[in-house]
Amino acid sequence: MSYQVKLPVFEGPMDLLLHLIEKNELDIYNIPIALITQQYLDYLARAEELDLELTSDFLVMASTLLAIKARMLLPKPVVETVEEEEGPDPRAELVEKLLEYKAYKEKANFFREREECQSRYFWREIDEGKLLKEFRPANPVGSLSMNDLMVVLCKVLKKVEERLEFVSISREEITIQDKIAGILALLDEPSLGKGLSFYQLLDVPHITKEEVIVTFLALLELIKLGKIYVQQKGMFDDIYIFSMQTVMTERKGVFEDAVVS
Amino acid sequence: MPLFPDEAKNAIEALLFVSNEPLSAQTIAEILDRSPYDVEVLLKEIKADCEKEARGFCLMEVAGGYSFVTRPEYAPYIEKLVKPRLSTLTQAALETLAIVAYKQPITRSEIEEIRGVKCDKALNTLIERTLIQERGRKDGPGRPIVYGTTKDFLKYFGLKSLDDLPKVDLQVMAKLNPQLAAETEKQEDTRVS
Amino acid sequence: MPLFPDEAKNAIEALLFVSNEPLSAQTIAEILDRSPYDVEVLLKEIKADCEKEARGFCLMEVAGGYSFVTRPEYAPYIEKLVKPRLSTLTQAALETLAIVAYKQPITRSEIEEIRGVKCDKALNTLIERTLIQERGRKDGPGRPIVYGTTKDFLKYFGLKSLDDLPKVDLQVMAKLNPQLAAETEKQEDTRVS
Repeated sequence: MSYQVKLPVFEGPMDLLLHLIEKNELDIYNIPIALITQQYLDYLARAEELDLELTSDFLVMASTLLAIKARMLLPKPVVETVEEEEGPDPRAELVEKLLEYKAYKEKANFFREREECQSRYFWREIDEGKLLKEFRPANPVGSLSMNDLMVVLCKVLKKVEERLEFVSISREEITIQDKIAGILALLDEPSLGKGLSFYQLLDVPHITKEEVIVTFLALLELIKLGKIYVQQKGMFDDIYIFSMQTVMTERKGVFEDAVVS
Repeated sequence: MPLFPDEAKNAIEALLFVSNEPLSAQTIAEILDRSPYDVEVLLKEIKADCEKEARGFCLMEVAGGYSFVTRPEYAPYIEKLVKPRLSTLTQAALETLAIVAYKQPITRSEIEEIRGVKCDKALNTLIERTLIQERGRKDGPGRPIVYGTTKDFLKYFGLKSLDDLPKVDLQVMAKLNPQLAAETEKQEDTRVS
Repeated sequence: MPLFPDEAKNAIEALLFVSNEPLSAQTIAEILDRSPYDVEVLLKEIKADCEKEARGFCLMEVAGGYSFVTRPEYAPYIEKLVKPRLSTLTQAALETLAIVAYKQPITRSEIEEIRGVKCDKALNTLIERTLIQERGRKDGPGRPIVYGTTKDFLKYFGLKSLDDLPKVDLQVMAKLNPQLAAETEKQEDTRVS
């Protein structure tokens, strides 16, 4: 059997949900969750029949809808007082999200209209090559140095690593011992001027939550052992870490009070 | 040595002619060594001249500055001359852009939270077309990249500044929602309105 | 449907305005669907208008056609505007240059793979500024063009040769990731899981 079915394509589960609400002329603040869930699941089933590729996000929303439906089916605790004192509506969070998404979806229309309107205005095409010939600057890279270029490269490479992180799912274990050794090694770096930045310490490619915690624990341990000294200028400022050895030898006396405290 | 007003006007026209970015009155003022106020007056005159004489182009106030652009009525002819414009943005890109525009600086996962779907592709398109750019990183674990709109964004949509964006009124929505409204009322005494 | 002469004149202005190359009367005539003779007449009128009104630009007849150019007396101001722009690289161009410098010879698609976004525009800018150049083609399917840095690049960055490029210091990163450095070592104590 071959029948042609045209299934509308949606930007995502939110888009589909909004469509169903509008199609059924429903009040977004009082969604009949059973009906919507049924229609939502119907759409997914038909999409599957038609071999339409849907992202996993659609399935996540399906489970959310089913969870809400289940909670709404649970018998409500008997409450004699007014409505407001009932538990929160299981739909509330979803409604809020739908409203927010709806607001931006509508704003997308504003941008579409502006785009259309602006497409009739044309800017002058500037021939940079010609200008360069006429007004050749002494140095087309301005005050850039090779170092700037290297920094840029490192940033780019870091982003590559972050992108690659999405595919690697290996679990890494980090020891506090390792981290302590790492931090001490960094503090030994002679180029280290005003101390080691705490933010930089955590600004590492593919750093995990676990590693952040270990780094923090390692710092606490080092403070306890009296091996490092930390300084923060003001609230939310970066925290600078100094090797206690360096502090004691270089600025003997100045920090002694702080150390003893 | 400052120029006579008429000459200054022509100099401004010349500057607008070679600039591929909207020029602010401030920039022009610095180059011509005149006050920004004088420059604003002259820019208004240039704008009026363009209207009066119905030239082929006009002065547009956009992205924090001024730029000469062709009149929209001649678009059909210009399209025959210049290479076709880039394709229009997809729905996904427009929705993503709307969220970035209103909630910048914002991370990718925050956008995805609102849209309910992955946005890597849309974000890449918007970055390639220089409508959005990275704006540093958010504090906190992972230090995710945050995004914001660019000057090209204002240019592309013909906006003077971000203030030109129509307001998103989430409060009206709250009022439409009896439940939210009730909650707001309950909290009224603890709030300063 | 041909335009009225006045409108045609404006349409010609619009065409001359957007084009960065001289336009021949013939080309304009085809676009506007008018005779080349009519167009010549209108071009003369536009030229006269520019002179009469002493605008910031004038119509110049050059080999191959007509082109709007800024008046030479405003060149000093234009220079002030344009020079800083011509000596600043965009973030995209900078990233692309850094990649080419360290990974040359490299193809466009290899650069794009690293940056994650397209970079035709950035490559063009860098070629225009003679910072990079084509360095032949890579063997393999499609035989893509490979790019490398130029002599000018070395000059502007004050390098004697490419061997002078500062080494990318990945050591700091490695130290912060001791588990990567000592990948093979087995350490069982004080593990946090």
